[in-house]
Amino acid sequence: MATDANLSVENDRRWVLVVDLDRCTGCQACVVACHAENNIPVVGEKQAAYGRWMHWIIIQRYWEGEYPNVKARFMPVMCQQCTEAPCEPVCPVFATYHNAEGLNAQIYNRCIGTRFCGSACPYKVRTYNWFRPEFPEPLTEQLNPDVTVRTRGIMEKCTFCIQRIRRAEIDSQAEGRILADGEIQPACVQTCPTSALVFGDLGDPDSRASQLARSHRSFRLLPELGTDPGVIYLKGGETNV
Amino acid sequence: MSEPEDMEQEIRQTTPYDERLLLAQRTDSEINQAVLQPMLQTGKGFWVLVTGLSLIVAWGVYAWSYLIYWGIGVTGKNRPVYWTLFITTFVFWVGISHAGTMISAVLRLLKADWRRPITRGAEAMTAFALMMAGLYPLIHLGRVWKFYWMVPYPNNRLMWPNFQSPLMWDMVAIFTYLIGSSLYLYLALIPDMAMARDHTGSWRFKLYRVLALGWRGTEGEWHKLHRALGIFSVAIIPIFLSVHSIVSWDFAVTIQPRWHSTIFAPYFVIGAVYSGLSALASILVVVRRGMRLQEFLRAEHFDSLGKLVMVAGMAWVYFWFAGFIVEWYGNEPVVRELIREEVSGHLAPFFYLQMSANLIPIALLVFKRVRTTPALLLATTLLVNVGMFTERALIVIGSLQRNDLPFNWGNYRPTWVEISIVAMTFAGFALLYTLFSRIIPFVPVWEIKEGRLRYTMRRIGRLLVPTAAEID
Amino acid sequence: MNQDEGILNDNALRLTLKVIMPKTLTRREFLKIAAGATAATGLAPAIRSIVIEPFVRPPEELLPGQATWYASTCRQCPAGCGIIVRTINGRAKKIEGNPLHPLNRGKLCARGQAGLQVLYNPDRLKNAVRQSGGRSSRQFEPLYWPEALDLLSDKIAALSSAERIAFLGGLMPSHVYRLAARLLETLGAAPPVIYDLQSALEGRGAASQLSQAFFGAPDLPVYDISQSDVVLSFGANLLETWMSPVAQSAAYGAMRQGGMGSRGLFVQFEPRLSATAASADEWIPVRPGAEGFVALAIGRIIVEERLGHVGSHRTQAVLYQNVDVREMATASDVPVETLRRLAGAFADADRAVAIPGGYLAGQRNGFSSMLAVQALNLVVAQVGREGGVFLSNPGPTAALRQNLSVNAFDEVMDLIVRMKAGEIDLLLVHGANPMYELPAAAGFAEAITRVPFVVSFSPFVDETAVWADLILPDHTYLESWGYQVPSPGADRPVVSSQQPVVRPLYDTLAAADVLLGLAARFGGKPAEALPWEDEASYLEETVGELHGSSLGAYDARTPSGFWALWRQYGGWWSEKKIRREPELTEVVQKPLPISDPQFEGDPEDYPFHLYPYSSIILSDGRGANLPWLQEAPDPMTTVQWGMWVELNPKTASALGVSDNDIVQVESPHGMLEAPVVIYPGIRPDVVAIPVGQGHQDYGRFAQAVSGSNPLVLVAPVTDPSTGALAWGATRVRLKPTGRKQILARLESLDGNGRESLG
Amino acid sequence: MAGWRGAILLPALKFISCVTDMKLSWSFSFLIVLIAVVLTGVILTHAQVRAAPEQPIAYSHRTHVEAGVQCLYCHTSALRSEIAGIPSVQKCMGCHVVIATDRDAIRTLAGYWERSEPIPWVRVSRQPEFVYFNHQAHLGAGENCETCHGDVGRMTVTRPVVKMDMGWCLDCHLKQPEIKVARLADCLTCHK
Repeated sequence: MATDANLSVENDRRWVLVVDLDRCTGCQACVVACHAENNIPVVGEKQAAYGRWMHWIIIQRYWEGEYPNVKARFMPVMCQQCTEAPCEPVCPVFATYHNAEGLNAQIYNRCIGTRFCGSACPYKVRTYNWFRPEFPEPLTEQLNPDVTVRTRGIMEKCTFCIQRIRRAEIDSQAEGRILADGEIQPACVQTCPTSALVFGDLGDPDSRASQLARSHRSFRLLPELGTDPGVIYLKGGETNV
Repeated sequence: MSEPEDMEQEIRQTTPYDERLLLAQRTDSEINQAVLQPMLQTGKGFWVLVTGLSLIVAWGVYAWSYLIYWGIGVTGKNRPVYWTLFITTFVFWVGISHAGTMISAVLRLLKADWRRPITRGAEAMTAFALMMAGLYPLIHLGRVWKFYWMVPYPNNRLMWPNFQSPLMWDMVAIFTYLIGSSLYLYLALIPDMAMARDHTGSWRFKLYRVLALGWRGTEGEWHKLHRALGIFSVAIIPIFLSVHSIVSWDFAVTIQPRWHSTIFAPYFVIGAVYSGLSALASILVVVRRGMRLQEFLRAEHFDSLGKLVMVAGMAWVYFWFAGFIVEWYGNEPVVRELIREEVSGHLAPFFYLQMSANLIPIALLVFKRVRTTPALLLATTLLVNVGMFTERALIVIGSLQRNDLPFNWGNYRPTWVEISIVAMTFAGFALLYTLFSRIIPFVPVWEIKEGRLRYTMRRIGRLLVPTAAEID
Repeated sequence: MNQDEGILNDNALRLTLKVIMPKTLTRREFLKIAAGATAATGLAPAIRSIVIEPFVRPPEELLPGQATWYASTCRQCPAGCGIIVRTINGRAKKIEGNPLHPLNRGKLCARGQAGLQVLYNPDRLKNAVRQSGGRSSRQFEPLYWPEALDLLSDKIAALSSAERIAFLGGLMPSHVYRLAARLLETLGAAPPVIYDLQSALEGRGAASQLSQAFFGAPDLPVYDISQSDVVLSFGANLLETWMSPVAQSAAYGAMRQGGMGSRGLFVQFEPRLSATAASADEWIPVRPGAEGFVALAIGRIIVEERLGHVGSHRTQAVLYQNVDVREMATASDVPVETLRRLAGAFADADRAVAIPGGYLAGQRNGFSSMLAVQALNLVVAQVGREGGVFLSNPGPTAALRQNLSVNAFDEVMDLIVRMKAGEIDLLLVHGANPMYELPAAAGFAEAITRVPFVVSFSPFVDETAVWADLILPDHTYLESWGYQVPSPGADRPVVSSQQPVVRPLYDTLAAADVLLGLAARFGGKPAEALPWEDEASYLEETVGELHGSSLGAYDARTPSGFWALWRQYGGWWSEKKIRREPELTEVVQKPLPISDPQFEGDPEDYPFHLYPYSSIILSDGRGANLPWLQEAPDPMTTVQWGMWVELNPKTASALGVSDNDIVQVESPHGMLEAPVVIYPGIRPDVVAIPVGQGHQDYGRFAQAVSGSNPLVLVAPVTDPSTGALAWGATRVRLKPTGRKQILARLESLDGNGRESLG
Repeated sequence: MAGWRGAILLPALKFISCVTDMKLSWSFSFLIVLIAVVLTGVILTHAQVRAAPEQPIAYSHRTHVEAGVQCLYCHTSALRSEIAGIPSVQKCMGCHVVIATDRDAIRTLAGYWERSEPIPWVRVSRQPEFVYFNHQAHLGAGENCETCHGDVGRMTVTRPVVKMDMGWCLDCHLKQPEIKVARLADCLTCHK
């Protein structure tokens, strides 16, 4: 996976997420934070074993080499928010589409569950509600009121915590100021103990995210597919003596 | 059974136009009777069959309601295998539907006279197969109660369906094809309805009267009918070609490895013709026995049908190989992985099944004996459809199990729900066909008569000379 | 503090400062959310009539529909990170790290995030209960609190002597510990015995004894990874569960890409490649128990080859005078050249630190190994330096950190012996689950049957509570008051405050209030010793000691003002760094002890070393009842909802088993069965099993998992010099069963761990 | 050309003729079924504004507004929060300790206060829970309460005046100035 610098910004703003693989320790804090923030249902052992878990962000672990010179690498993978998203054109009802801020939106109540987007997505980051989600009382109390609870037959995926983006924008408008860089933090970014995740506006050349995106370590997932993802990875390094 | 022998004899002793004249010594009323008899007298076997099929359909309907109530989770789908048996069967049925137009429209235009007795059977098959196919876009929805969002109707949300989506193209293509082919079926039916009206009583009379649209058989009506049929045969062929191309684009437009292929459209169309013609052959063999239509559906029909199947098969092999060679040289890692799975991995059984089931028949159909022996022909053509179904399954389900990130690979096991629903559509198809054969003259009588009119014996001096007349 | 840690969640910050939790609220003041039900059905057609119930008396800081953030302290592990909790209409919705807190700087780990499900767990006890059908009958009969307290006080009063009371504590809030200790003292009973598996696995007890021996103070030292160029971690999984994982992870991030130019070298010595080792630059699979030898060898090489720029080699030589590098190399199974290479790197670095981890403490030679490792910091003169190791300065918080260090396993064993001997008539258990957390062979299960009356304070029916006659469920940590002095601390004095972020969901009662209630019932000396009318007032008074300290990050004129700010900030801390130079004691002037590891079980019958490690997700099993954690995959194996046995590919093929085959693991003390995970990163002679699953009780989610508790295998042996549980000192043997169990894992086995197919 | 048009039309004409020359009942039933289908479709797709729900206390906005109480006096958080907020019982009692204490409705109210129970009001205007609506934003954009809630000040029994469906929202959103529309027409603005 080669470095590619041609990140497009259609309008003046594009939200991107930078993932520094050199910092990521695979601790799963982001995974749980995401569950908590986005009302993601828990499917239980049987369903999980059949590949029906619903994490919006997963940390892929890759082995390299043989014992004793074995290494393990971590790679958080969430919706890549592609500009040329393969999932968007195939949805028959516009339940998923691209919005002006470079987000690959998913409108739950519009989704009729053809799962075409899921088949089309090369990163396989879209998860499907195979059954009605279950929240045994009083676990319902933990549900975040800013996020719809999806019912059966609906496709869902990482939204970059759109509810937080929306809230921050409304707040800043109400207070008549412009959004500060780093003011919006998706749940995963907020909690990441090693600060491996950085969220920001690629349209703003001074934002931390776009500075990091320009780093020599940056690359994107499956660039050969030309999807122009909004998630930028920074290569892990190695120190030797 | 003694049948093959006497058929053999027929074939041996008849020269092309002799057999065209075979019906010559029959009077019109005899032909009418020969066609109407089987419709009027229904044996016990028929009712057994109908009940059996209806039970399967009922069970399937239960399975579908179960699916709707609990959610898609009751099927064997998972991440990343989001599409499975439903889409496979959908593609299969659309494929089957292609024979009808192929036979009646194409052959009509080519003025291939042997088509005459089998056109209706073929057209009926098209209509019913499409009805079955049309169910799947609904069945596979996660929220089927919202299906109408796929229908372009003005609404206060100012929301339209996404016409970029191949699923929308599907909807349009399939419904166009369904409407077209049913009209086509119906047009050719009108004179026979009139015929049936004039030879039946009670409820059948009422029914046929409505369906016959007061057909009187005047010169003008005949003229218009022929024109209409002519127009339709031409008009429906582009649809016929487009439908399966569009179905193939469901897959081809994605960047899922193995789906993302430019040859898919023609490959799917030819595959459709291959399986459709085979299905037609199988059905004709069965119906011929069931309705004692030996007189009309005769060896030469099966012979030519067999040839068609063989040719379609060869074409299919060509396209398959063309596609394969591109994948092979393209040598994309995931595709390589998929090919490995097919040749030696967990997909191997299906792969070899589909290869043998698609190739062997072609070899068999080379022999006239196979083409003209109903039992053998039935076996061969059924084999073809087994092969084609497996082939679709491999494309849809097989490919989805692998993708660009090995971490995300998956596998798939079908559940009783999926299998029941698939069974439902097969039973439903058979049921419709069976009922159809009892209500509609299976053999288009007027076409036969017309065909017969074209060839008469004229006495010139001492000898009888066959003469041919151009009618339409 | 490098720039990127500097980005705070402004929003959270603003709100934290805005909001104070009212001290006392009455039930009715909280809004019921009828909509909650509809939300759960999801996308339901909006044709139901929704009832909205407004407040009777609205709390002044609450704006309907707007989030209110309350600062508190995470109690999911002993680290004591600061949290802020987002509450809407009186319901906690999300936990986040407290951006102001010096320890975790707004960050939080998976377990911290899952805290909500402790609060909203469907299997919580809703009120005080007694087991009507007798112990382990699981038939619970509700009690009114006064009844319950009378019952308990009568029991105590009826005792022949107060010595017959035993109090077993686990992860206890400091103030509860202090109150308990006080009460027991006045009654004339022994102070609480503290044991929890998490602390045992990370070797807290041993670590504080090491500090005592090394620095002359029991406080746990801070290893300054963030500033360090070379980090040698000996069996410390410092990015997972060891000590203060979030703080250490943050430091790790800084060490990697902190923008200090150099990307530090991080070497991990341990028999299994943990998630921490995965993040390390080098993983060196040391023979179990021989980590100390590696440290000794490295030290020896440094002093004899006069490596590095520290002139103190002659003075240090004494430490290593009877160390033979070659011997050590063979014993530890680490090639000499590797040792040389690392010794060089370690000595040459400006800032370097060696960390004695939990796995060392889990060996019978634990103390000497840890000493050897700690000595390395001395050799390269990194003690008390930035990027080295130092003790955090207690400042004015010293008074609050009354010794809540965990007791040695020996003392727990003594208690068990006394229980068995029938010398204990009343056992109180708080924050501990000994039935699960102690090695089965320790015999607690038998001992508890000899105790006539057992009281549990657990909010859940865990394995121990099942054996209690009386359960007085404590509030969960999001509903209760408290404070915690983080240990190991930060680079400055810190105390984290804990306050209720929601009103108690059920009719539970704070353990502190139970103790105060008891004292009041006894009257006399106890009542004088515990005069406070409730928990909050006790705390207000206690933390009031900090008021007026010049160091504080905030200043308040009045005590009540301080009390308010204390809760708004989520604790008290000095606004700038203060370190303290530890004075070295005699230990480190003598030659370092060299003691060979000993293992339970004969190598002939039991060829493998057992490594029961605490998983980053479930830690010591405390998280097993939280669906979010069960669903979260283990980072290395990507297994969810499961428990497994990790085998080296060689071992597995030798045994003829592969992934998902169930094997039988047997030690001299017990046996369990679990499916295999082929694990490339583990020594062929080691068998690793995650701790945390295999609950018989503790709620539906914990019991849903078909696993077993590896502690049934662990021998109850200790490191004689610290008395700490040597949980890594058991040998086991493996037997294939021929059965299979498909583990739920994210990773596709067909993909077999490849990153790409290219 | 005429020929083929004939060919298409002929069957249709024949059909109609045969329908007419047959027993009328047949064709009537056919027509009736057709009409029924269409009507149900129309009704299902175009639901009406709901009727006013039954409330625990016979509260009249009219009385209060005529008494000069401003909307924001009770629905305080409308300007600062996404929820306008329903006044606490305390707030009601603030006035009704002295005002109209003899009325039944007020007695009921006092009852709630004494039992310190919340009043189970039934929601009048509501959005489905997949919709994100924010009072603050709308009032900030210069809308007033009446735009959506109708002239509540004239209502003795509070009822919804408009069917708050997506079409109705869009109606207004699309009328906004050009620069705003792009944002206001984005699904994510209102769908959560």
